[in-house]
Amino acid sequence: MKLKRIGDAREFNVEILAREGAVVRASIDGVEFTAEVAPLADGSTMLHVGDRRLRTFGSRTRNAILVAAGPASFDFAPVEGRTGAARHGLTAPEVTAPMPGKVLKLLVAEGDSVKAGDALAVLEAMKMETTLYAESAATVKKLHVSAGQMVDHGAVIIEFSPVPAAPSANESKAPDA
Amino acid sequence: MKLKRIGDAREFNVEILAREGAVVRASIDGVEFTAEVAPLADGSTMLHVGDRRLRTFGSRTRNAILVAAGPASFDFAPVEGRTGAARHGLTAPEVTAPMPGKVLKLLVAEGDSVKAGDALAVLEAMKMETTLYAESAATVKKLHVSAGQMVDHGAVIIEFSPVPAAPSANESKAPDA
Amino acid sequence: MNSRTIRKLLIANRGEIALRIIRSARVLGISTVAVYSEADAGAAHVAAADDARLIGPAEPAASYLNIDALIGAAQSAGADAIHPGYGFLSERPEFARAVEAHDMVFVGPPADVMAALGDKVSARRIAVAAEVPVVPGIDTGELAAARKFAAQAGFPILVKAAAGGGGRGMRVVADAPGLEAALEAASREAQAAFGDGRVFLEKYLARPRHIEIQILGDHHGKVVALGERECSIQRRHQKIIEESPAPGLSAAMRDRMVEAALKLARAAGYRNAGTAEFLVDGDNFYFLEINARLQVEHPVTELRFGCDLVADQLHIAAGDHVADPPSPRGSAIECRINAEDAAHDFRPAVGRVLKLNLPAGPGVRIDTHLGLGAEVSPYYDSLIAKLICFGADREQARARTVVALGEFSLLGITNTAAFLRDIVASTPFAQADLSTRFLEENFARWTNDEADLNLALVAAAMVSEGIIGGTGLTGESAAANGARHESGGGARSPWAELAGFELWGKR
Amino acid sequence: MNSRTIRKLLIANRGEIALRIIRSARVLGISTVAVYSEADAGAAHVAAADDARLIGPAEPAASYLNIDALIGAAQSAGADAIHPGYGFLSERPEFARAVEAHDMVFVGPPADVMAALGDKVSARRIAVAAEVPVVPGIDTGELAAARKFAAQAGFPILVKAAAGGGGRGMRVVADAPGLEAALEAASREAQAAFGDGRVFLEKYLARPRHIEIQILGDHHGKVVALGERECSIQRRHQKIIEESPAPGLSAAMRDRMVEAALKLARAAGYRNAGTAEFLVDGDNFYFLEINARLQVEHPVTELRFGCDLVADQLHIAAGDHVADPPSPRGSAIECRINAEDAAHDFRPAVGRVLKLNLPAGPGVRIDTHLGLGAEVSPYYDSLIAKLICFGADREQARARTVVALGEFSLLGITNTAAFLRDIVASTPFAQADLSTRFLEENFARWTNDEADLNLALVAAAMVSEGIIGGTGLTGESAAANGARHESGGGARSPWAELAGFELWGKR
Repeated sequence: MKLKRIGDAREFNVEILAREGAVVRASIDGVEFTAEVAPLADGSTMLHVGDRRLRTFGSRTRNAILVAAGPASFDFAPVEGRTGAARHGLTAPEVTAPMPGKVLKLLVAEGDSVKAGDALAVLEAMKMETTLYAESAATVKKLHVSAGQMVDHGAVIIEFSPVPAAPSANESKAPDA
Repeated sequence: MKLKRIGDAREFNVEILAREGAVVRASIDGVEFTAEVAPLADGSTMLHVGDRRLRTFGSRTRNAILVAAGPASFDFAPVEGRTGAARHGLTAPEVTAPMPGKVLKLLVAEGDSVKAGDALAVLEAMKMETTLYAESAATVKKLHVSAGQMVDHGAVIIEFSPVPAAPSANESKAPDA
Repeated sequence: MNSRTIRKLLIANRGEIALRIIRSARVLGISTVAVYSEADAGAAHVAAADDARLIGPAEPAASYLNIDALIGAAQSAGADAIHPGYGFLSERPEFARAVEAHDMVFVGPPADVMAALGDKVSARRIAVAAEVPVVPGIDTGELAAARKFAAQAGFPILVKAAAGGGGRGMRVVADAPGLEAALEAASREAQAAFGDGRVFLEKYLARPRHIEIQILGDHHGKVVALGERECSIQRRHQKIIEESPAPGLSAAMRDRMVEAALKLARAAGYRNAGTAEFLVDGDNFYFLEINARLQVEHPVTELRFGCDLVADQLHIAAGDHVADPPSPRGSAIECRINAEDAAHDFRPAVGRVLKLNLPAGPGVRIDTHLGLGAEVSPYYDSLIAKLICFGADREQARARTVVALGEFSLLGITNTAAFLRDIVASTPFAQADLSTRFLEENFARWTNDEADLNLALVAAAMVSEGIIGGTGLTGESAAANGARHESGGGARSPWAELAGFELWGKR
Repeated sequence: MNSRTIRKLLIANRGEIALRIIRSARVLGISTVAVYSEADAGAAHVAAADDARLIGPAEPAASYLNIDALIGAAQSAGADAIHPGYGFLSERPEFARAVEAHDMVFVGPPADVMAALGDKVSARRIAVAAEVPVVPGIDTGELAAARKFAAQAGFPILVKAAAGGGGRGMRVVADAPGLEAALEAASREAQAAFGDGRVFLEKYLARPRHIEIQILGDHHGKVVALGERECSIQRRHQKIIEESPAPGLSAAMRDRMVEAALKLARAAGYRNAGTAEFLVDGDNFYFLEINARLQVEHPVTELRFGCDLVADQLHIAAGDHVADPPSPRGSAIECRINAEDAAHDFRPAVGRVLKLNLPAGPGVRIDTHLGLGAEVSPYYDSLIAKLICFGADREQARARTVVALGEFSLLGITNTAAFLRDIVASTPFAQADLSTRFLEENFARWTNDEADLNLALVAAAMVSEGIIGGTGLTGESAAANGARHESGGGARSPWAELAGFELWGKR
């Protein structure tokens, strides 16, 4: 299966190759790992991979596979069919909410042309503002939300018209924030 | 329903009379109580009865209803049909293990006559010894366990012959233990 | 002021600080009243108090910032005092006034003193009058004045909210073109967070340390100091690691800062617990502000002094004399564990606690409202736990912190525990090479260790295959999570569905 | 002895003490190896260590008392030191000898010193030789001699195991007819618990206090004392509440006891951590025994002195010089929470942790191996958690203990938390009217408060009706418990089924 961490684009090809009792062989991008698995009373698992032996919790949610390996917390998303566009059967790019929060401002209107780096919208979550910027030139086809609205993680905020030089949009923090 | 605490003979007649939203009316031995019930995130319940407002956990197990009300822990057993004798469809009295543990010694043999206060068996649990005594005169019909054997809570240890002056047996600690 | 007995205390806050205040009040035999928004009906502080009152919907403005609702709850519960905690209404003079107007004790400074000191602009003026050095700056965020000051002082310039705290409504401006936008954003953020959009400007010091002095003042004119706290490890002006004593701070420098803090407090007629914050630059220190409330990081002082600052606050509020502080001992370090994804630009995280392993052991204290099923919603602060470790010396406190953070494990809410562990375990931290730029200089591009990532990827694949975490070897099944979701009671936030646990099919 | 570096430590124990030792070792940068029986595969200490080794079946004789298995595990893991904890093999000279014979460091006193002091009969002789007062008694449990002594000294008489500790193999004999049976029962219990059936007799003091002195001795002949612990609250000679300082103990008396403890330790060539136990009767004190190991109640000393006794043990074992102890501060109280039904003659309880709420807050430390799913089996000690509270004075420590015990809640294992709370909250305890007969005098017929019982009965009926705890309002359903039971991994004890969670139909 292909996994990515929610929040960045790096993809990992992870496969379980074999399992014999408490020993699981797996590969990450073709490199083999041997994992020893021991269940603990609290429902976690002692997982021994390489020089790491960590209490590991794991669970599936609708959007992700959550893993806590010792103090480190990870949310992974399966790559195929998990992007907003693919989910809706569209090829047009969208801007989706990178986190749940409140739409503070929409800085563009339907029909607007935007260029790379243009601010598109401002979200607020936990009292901190995050600005969404256009990654490339595009035309705003539809605003799916209005200012003041609460949105889920992954909710489509702005949909762009398909243009030949397919633009995409990505979030980043305001430079001075 | 009739409940008793495991470990003593006092019986309580507890009934849920009505439930309206978060308010439950119940009676204990005919005395009415009003309980306010508020669920907490961890699966416990804030239970407000009289002047007590306590975080309360509850669960059924095979043998009991467990309740933790703040620091107090209770194990209740429904009274009807829950005694060892009734469970086996017998009317003959038995001595059952008051706790899980190891049978250290059997002090009587099949066919023995015992009188009230006679020591019947010694159990060991968590390194402490507990002696079981006869509550009244009886004849030992069958020993269900042998010395050295581990027994569950409630396991039948000694079965008595039915006698007219129905004897019973109960556990108590050795006087000097 | 007369001595007033406190019998029943309402805690106008939520989360770890509400829980912590409830505990100290109960130890003093004071009955406690929790308040909660609809999002917090099942929260830990509600369970810990003797009584609990719903004060409104999840939005802070409608609940924890709703003065009428809080006063109403206090009156209906028969409370005779209110503790504001930190954040929310803790530094709003109008709240303190409303509490006193309704004949209850406000556990904090007098409203007028709070107004004068809590406002950073006014506090600067008091400091200048008391001949305590302040950072060069101007008292206004007006654009023309700002441009003029920036031209004189040179960039970078710091825009700060007059009513601010905790980095909200604060912006570092690198150059002239960014000034206007920064003023506007800071003002908007300040307005949203504090209901007061005023901002002012300060010269941005290049590599200062942030060191603060804890003070306690009583109704009888006595003010004492309980040592310092080093709070230089900050991200975007949010403290994330604090400690006491400040490593390498000379006794002479500490004494000068304590003297300045006491001078300020006396000049302002300060009462109850407060903190004088300073920037330290070489042998110079500059007054920054007085936080007229309990600080998030107060436990490091408690562990060193063996005291209970909330108990002290309650005693002072009841009119008791403040005692001379006990002698400090050892060293203490606090780490703030936040619901943020440190590997991805600290994106705020929400969710529900599915699994939790909290650290413990000698010298380890953890202040948290987290428990199984606890929900972190986007409505409130991202602070989910404070780990505070005591040691006979800094090295023991530091090593205990590393071990304790290694024990912390939380499934369901992405958090900063691993990031904090890496900081505290690092050589620059061990060597105490501290400044407010510590994180920029040393941890600007932190991500998880590759070995941890690989282990987690294998774990994720095993979760997907049902080997662990689901219906496999480990105890609690995905079905059980589903059941919890279905049957979870209490007020449902709009995020409940998001935080729920649907299975998606095996791939 | 040469200085020896400890790099990898095997902890030959389980439960809270294994966890606690692992934590201190990790803080010192020492790698840790846990050992576990088949019953403990999923236990907390296994998860906390860097490495873990299975040493045998659940029965202690086959695992935690199995010297060959422990030495084998240590060698295969590459350990260079072994910490025995308390109980199990901690006071067995043959274990200390085996460890040293395999070229590993034993974290404890030398085997010969342990043999001389750990044996109560021999220890009495050493004390007499060092002119430290002992309780009148005889060195043998031989029936004729016992009868003679009893006739002289008068009843009640105390029968004690020479190899004993923690009340095992101990009997109070009220009159002559009970003597023979008591000697036999004590001897049998001692044989089972310690593999040594020798017993001896002492005059039973009517109303003594039990006060002990913590000592630390290094390889260089230095011995220091870290104050006293009051351990008078006992049930059947098992300590259940301990505190430091001992309330009302005069400085002069404390100094005399410290001097006696140091004299004994020096006379015996003592090394590492140990405890000299005394009975105090008015202005007299009598030496009882030296426990040649870490005590269960060592945390009360740690909280007062701000020290880490396990770290001290490891330093001493490595050849370091013992430091002069820091000054004590405040007061600390420990409560032992046991898996016992205090309302029903302290019947041992077993089970699995279904729900758990642990206390926390300023001054609160809890040492426990309990976590969700943890199993308490009949194989091991009934101690499931130690709550240790620090206070600036005894009253604050006491009030914090009452509040913290009120926060403790555990479903699945009947336990003594409510009993302890009632003791600590009581007037006799608050007034520190202490003797080893405290419980007999004040809490002989304890049962749950009627209001708590009524609330619990209502709760039980609601569980039965599915309103709470099952599929009702609360989060985790009975179905989830069932799922956990089905999928719970690890070695299954014979009690697993007993502790499992089957639904029985609604009545």
